Amino acid sequence: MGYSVVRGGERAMREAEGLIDAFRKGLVHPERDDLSAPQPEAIEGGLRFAVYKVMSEAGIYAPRLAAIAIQQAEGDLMEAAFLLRAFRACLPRWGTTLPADTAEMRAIRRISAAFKEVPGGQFLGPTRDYTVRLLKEALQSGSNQQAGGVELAADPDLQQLPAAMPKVADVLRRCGLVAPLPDSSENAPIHDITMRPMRFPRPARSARLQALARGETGALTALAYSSLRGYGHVHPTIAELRVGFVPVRVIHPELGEEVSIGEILLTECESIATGVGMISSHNTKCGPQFELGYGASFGQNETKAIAMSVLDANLSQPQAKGPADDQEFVLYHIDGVESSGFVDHLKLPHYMLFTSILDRVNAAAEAQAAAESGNLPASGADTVTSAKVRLMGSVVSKEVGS
Amino acid sequence: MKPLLSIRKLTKRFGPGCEQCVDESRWGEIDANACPNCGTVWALRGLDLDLFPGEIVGIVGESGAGKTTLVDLLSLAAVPDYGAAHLANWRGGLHSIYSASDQEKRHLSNVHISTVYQDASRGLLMGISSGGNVVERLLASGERCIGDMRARAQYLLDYMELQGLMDVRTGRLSAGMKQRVQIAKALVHRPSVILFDEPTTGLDVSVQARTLDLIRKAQREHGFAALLVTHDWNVLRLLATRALVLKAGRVIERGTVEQLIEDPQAPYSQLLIHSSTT
Amino acid sequence: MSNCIEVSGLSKTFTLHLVGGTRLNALHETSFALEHGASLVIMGKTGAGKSTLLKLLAGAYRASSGAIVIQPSPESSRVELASLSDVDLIALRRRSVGYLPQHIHVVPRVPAIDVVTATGIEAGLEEAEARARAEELLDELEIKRKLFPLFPSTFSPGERQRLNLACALVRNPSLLLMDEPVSALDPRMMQQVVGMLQRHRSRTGGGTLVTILHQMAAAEQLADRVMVIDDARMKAFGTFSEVLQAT
Amino acid sequence: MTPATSLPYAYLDEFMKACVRKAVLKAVCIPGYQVPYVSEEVPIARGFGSGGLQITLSLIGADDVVKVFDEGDDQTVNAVNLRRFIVDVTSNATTNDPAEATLIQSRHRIPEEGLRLGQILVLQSAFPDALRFFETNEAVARRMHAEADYSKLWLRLYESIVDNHEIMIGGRYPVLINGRYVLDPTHVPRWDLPKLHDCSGIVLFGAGREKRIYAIPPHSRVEPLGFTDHPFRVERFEGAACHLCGSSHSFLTQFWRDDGSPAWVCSDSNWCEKQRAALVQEANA
Repeated sequence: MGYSVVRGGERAMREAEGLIDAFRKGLVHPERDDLSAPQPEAIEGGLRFAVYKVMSEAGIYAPRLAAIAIQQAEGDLMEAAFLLRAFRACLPRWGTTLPADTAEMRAIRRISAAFKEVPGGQFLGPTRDYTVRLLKEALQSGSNQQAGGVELAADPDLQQLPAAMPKVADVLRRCGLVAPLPDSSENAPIHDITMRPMRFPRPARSARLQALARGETGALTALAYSSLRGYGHVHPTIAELRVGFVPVRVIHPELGEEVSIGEILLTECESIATGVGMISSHNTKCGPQFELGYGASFGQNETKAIAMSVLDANLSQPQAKGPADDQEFVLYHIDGVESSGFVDHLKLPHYMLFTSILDRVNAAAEAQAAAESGNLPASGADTVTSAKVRLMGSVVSKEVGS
Repeated sequence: MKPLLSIRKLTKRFGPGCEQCVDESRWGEIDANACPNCGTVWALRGLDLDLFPGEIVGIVGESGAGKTTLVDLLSLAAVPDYGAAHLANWRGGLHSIYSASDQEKRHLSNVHISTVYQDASRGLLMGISSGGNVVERLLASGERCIGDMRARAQYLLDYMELQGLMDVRTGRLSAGMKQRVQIAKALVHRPSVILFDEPTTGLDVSVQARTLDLIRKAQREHGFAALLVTHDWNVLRLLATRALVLKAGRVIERGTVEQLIEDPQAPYSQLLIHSSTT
Repeated sequence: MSNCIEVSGLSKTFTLHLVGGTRLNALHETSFALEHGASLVIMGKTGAGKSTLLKLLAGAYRASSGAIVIQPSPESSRVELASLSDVDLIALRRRSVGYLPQHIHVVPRVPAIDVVTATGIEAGLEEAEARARAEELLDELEIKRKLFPLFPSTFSPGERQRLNLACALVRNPSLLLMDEPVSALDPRMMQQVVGMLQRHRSRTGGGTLVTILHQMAAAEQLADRVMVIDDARMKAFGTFSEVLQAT
Repeated sequence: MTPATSLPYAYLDEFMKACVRKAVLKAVCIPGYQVPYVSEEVPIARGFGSGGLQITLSLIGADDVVKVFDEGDDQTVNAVNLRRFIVDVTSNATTNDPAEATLIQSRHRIPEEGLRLGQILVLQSAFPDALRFFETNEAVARRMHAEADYSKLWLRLYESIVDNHEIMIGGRYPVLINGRYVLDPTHVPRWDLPKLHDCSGIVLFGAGREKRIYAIPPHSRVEPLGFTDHPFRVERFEGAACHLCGSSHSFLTQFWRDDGSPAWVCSDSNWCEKQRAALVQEANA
C-alpha cells in the first residue's frame, strides 16, 4: 500500500462538518430521532460544574455562553473552553474592575483544615466530599435527592447567607505564621497576560496567578499532586476554602465613584505551605513563617482552586525539588487550549517534514551499506526525487517530492 | 609479615568475552583494552597484589589503564567477574570480601576500606554541611549522640585544617577543601585501608602540596595502609614506597618507587617516566 | 669469617626502548666478596660503572644477570637481592643497609631535624632516641642549630650532603653504601667526615662500608680494600697497596 | 438510603477481602514492612481514608463494635460519612467510646486512653514511607528498607538539629519497629507515639492510594528516632487547658473564638466527655 497524499482539502472539510451533525444523532441512538442536543439552559442547570470549568479555563464569567459552547462542542470541555476563549478575544474591552475583596464574599460554603473553629465558623455547604460514591439508581426515579449525601436544603435561600466573614489568613498573619500583606499602595500594576505576554525567569505574581486561573483543571491537579508526593516541596494545609458570591465593582465612567455591577460565583482557596516530613529550614530563618498559596476560580471548582494554591506556594519559593517547583515547566504546560491545540496539531499533514526525514534516513542507510562494501558514494549526489526508501518495507512512489 | 589485603587474579570485563580473549594465557598478545575479536573491554585482567599494614602502594598508568576500575572494585562499588580479595581483619581474612552480603559490604566500605575520590561529588553529599558528611559515617555504624559525633567530626576537620567549616554547606567549599573533607570522612573509623583515586589531581600546586602533606601526616599518625592511584610520579615519590604500573588492565611492571624511577624495565614504564614534567 | 657481600657474575644492561631499544652495557661479569667489617673504596673514571655497581648492591637497580648475596651483619640472615620481595627489600633498606645516592633527593616541606629523626624512627628507634641521635649527628656534621627547623630544599649542596649522611648514619646500618659522600665538602670537613665514618665502623662492631671516592687522601685512610672499575669492568680488587702496584 | 440488596456484606467482594487479609497477615508477621496490595476503588474518595476502610471492611465480623473518628472527633464530617457507609453495608453496632469498641478506624489520632488486648486500631495513611520525602525514587527507598540502611534518614535529623537545634518534624515522626524497620505512623501527633510502644492492641495502617498495608503487632518495641542528647519530644502545651473539661494532660488543639481570642480544647472529644462526666459525678458525690 503506497503512501498516498490526501487530496481535495476543501471538499473534505465541508463534508466533515456535515458528518458531525449526522453522527450527533445517529451514532449513539440510531433508532431515536427525537433526541436533540441538550439546550444551553439544561446544560447550565444540570451540568453546572462543566459550565464552571469551561468559564474558568476560558477566563470569562458568562455561564450562558459557556453552556452554549458546551452544547456546540457536544460536551468536549477543552473544545468548549477554546470556543469561549476565542469568542472572548473579539469582545471590546471597557476597563478593569477594582480588586474584589473576598472578605465580603457571601459564602455558601466555608471550611478550614488548619483550625477546628475559625472566626465566622465553618459550614459545609453544597459538597459531594462526604457522599458515598455509589452509582445511584435513584436517578431513574427522578428525585433530586442526594443519595446518602448531606441533606441539601430544597432551595438554598441565597439572601440569608452571611454578608462577610474575617479571613483565616488574617488570623495567621496576626499569629506571625504568614508574612503580613504589603499595603495596597505598594502593589505592582497588574500584569494582564491577555495584553502583555509573560516573561521568564520571574513573571509577576499577578501574571502567574492569571496563568494558573486559566489553567486546565486536569493539568493543575496532576502537577499539584506531584508536589504532594515529593516532586515539589509543598504539602500544604488549607487555611481556608470559600465558595460564594462576590460583588464586582467598577469606577462608574460618568459618576466617578465605585459602583457594584453584580455578583459572580467564585471559589477561593488559601493554603499555607507547611510541608510534610521535614519542615524546611529555609522558612524558619526569619521565624516560622510559611508561604501562603492562593488559588481562585470562577464558579465552584474546588479541586482547581486547591491545586492552584499548592502550585502558587511552590512557585513563590521554588526549591528545585521537582517539576512543580519549575516556573516555566508549570506555567507553560497548564493552559488547556494551548496544550490540547498543540497535541491535536499532530493530526495536521507533515508531508514535507516526513519526506526530508526519509531522505536523511535513506542517505544514512546507503552510506552505511557503501561503507561496509568498501566504496563511499559521492555525498549529495542523489536528490530527493529519486529517493528509494527501503524503510518500513514500502517503496515511496515517484510523486512524493513533486 | 601477613598482608592486610591480598588480592588474587582480580578481573573485570565489560562485555561477553570470546574464546580468544577469555583465555588468560593469550592475554599477553592483547595490548589494547578491547579484544579485537569481540570488542569486550577488559578493564582489569588478573591483578595480584598484597598490601601490607601501614604501607602506601602506588598504582600508576594512563587513564583507561584500569586504575579507577581497581578502585571501584576495592571500594565495593563494583563486583569483579573473577578473582578475590581477602581483608585480614574481616572474618579473619578467610573469605573474599566479594562473598560479603550487601549489608556487610556497606559495613566494609564504611569502616574498613575508605575511598577518597578525585571527583569530590562521588564521595560527598554536596547539599549538606561538611560536618554532616563526616557524621554520616558515624550514623551509619549506629552512633546516636550528637555531642560525641560533632566532637569527632570537629577534631577530624581541624586535623585537616578546615577550622570553622563544620556547618558550612559542602557544595560551597573550594575543590581543595572538599578533598580534605573527604580525607576527614575517610579517617572517621580509623580504617585499615584507604583508597586514594588521584586525590590531588586538578588542584592548584600549593593546595596539592598541602593536601599531600596532610595525607602523609595522617598516614604516619593513623597508620593506615593505602592504595594511591596517580599518574604523577612526584606524588608517588612523596607518598609511596613501591608501585605497580598498569597498562590496558594488566600489571606490566612492579617494584620499589626508586627502582621504577631509576631503572624502569617495560617500554611503557620508561615512556611514563620520561613524559613526566620534571 | 662469613662474607657481608658476595657478588658473582653480576652484569647490568640498560635497554632504552624510547630510542629504538639500544642496549647499554653498564657493568660486565663482576664477581667479588667482601667480609664483614671491611671497608671497600671503589675508584675509577666517571661513567665507568661505579654508581651502577653501588645501585645494584642497594637494590635500586635490578641485575640483568648474576647474583648478589648480602648478609648485612654477622647475625642477620643471608639474602639474595633479586629474590627479595619489594616489601622485604624496603624493610632491609630501612633497617640494616644504608644507601647514600650521588644525586640527593630530599623530601620537600619537612624540617631538616624531622627528616633525620623520621629516618631513625623508620629504622625502629623510639622517637626521643631518634631525635637525640639526629641532633648529635647534625652537630658533629657542623650543621648549625638554626638550620634544624628549616626545609632542606633551602640548604646548600654541602649542607644537603651532610644531612643525607646524617640520615644514613642515624640508623647505625651494619652495611653502608655511599656514592661520593664528600664530593661537595671542603678538605677540613671531608676529614671530619672520614673520622666519623671510622668511628661509625668501630661503634657498630664491624660495620661494612662500600664507598665511591675520588679523593685519594680520604681513600687511603678509609680503604681496607680498593676496587678499580673502568669501562664497565672490574680492573683491580685488593688491598690498597696491591692495587697501587698493579695500576 | 436503602442499600441495594445486591451489595455483599461489608461491600467488598471475597477476592478483595482475601487480598487485604493476606496483606494484613504479612504485615503483622513482618512488623513495619510495607506490604503492597491491590487496592481497588471503594465509594470513598482516595485520600479520604479508602485504605483504612478496606482494612475495616475486610476484618469486620458480625459481632464487632466499630468506632470511627477523625482528628479525635467522632462527629467530624469524614467520620460521619465513613461510619454511615460502614453501618449501611454491615449493620454492625457502633460506639464513640474506645473502651467498648473492638475495631477502631481513625485518622490522625490514637484514642487518649490507648488500646487494650484484642482491640484493632486501623489508621488511615496518606504516605506509607518515611523515606519518600528525601528519596523520591521508590526503588532506592525500598532497597534502603531492605538493608536497614537508614543513615540518610538519620543524617536528615542531624542536619535539622544543626540548622534549627530541634528535629523539625511535626506529624509523621519516623519510628523504629523492633529495631528493624522505620515506619511512618501517619499524621498522628508526636503526643500519641509513646502509646504505640508495647501496646496491647494491634495497629494496622492502610494506605489505599499508595496501595500499601503495614502493621505494628501487640507489644512491639516502637522507638521514635532521636539522639541520646537530642531525644524525641512530644508537643508541649505550657499551661494551656481544655476550656471544656479543664484537662491539661491530653492533646489539645487551638481554636479561635468569634472575638478572635485563642482558646484550647481536647482533640479526643470522647475522652473529653468522659472527663466532664467524671467531674459532674465528683460534684454530685
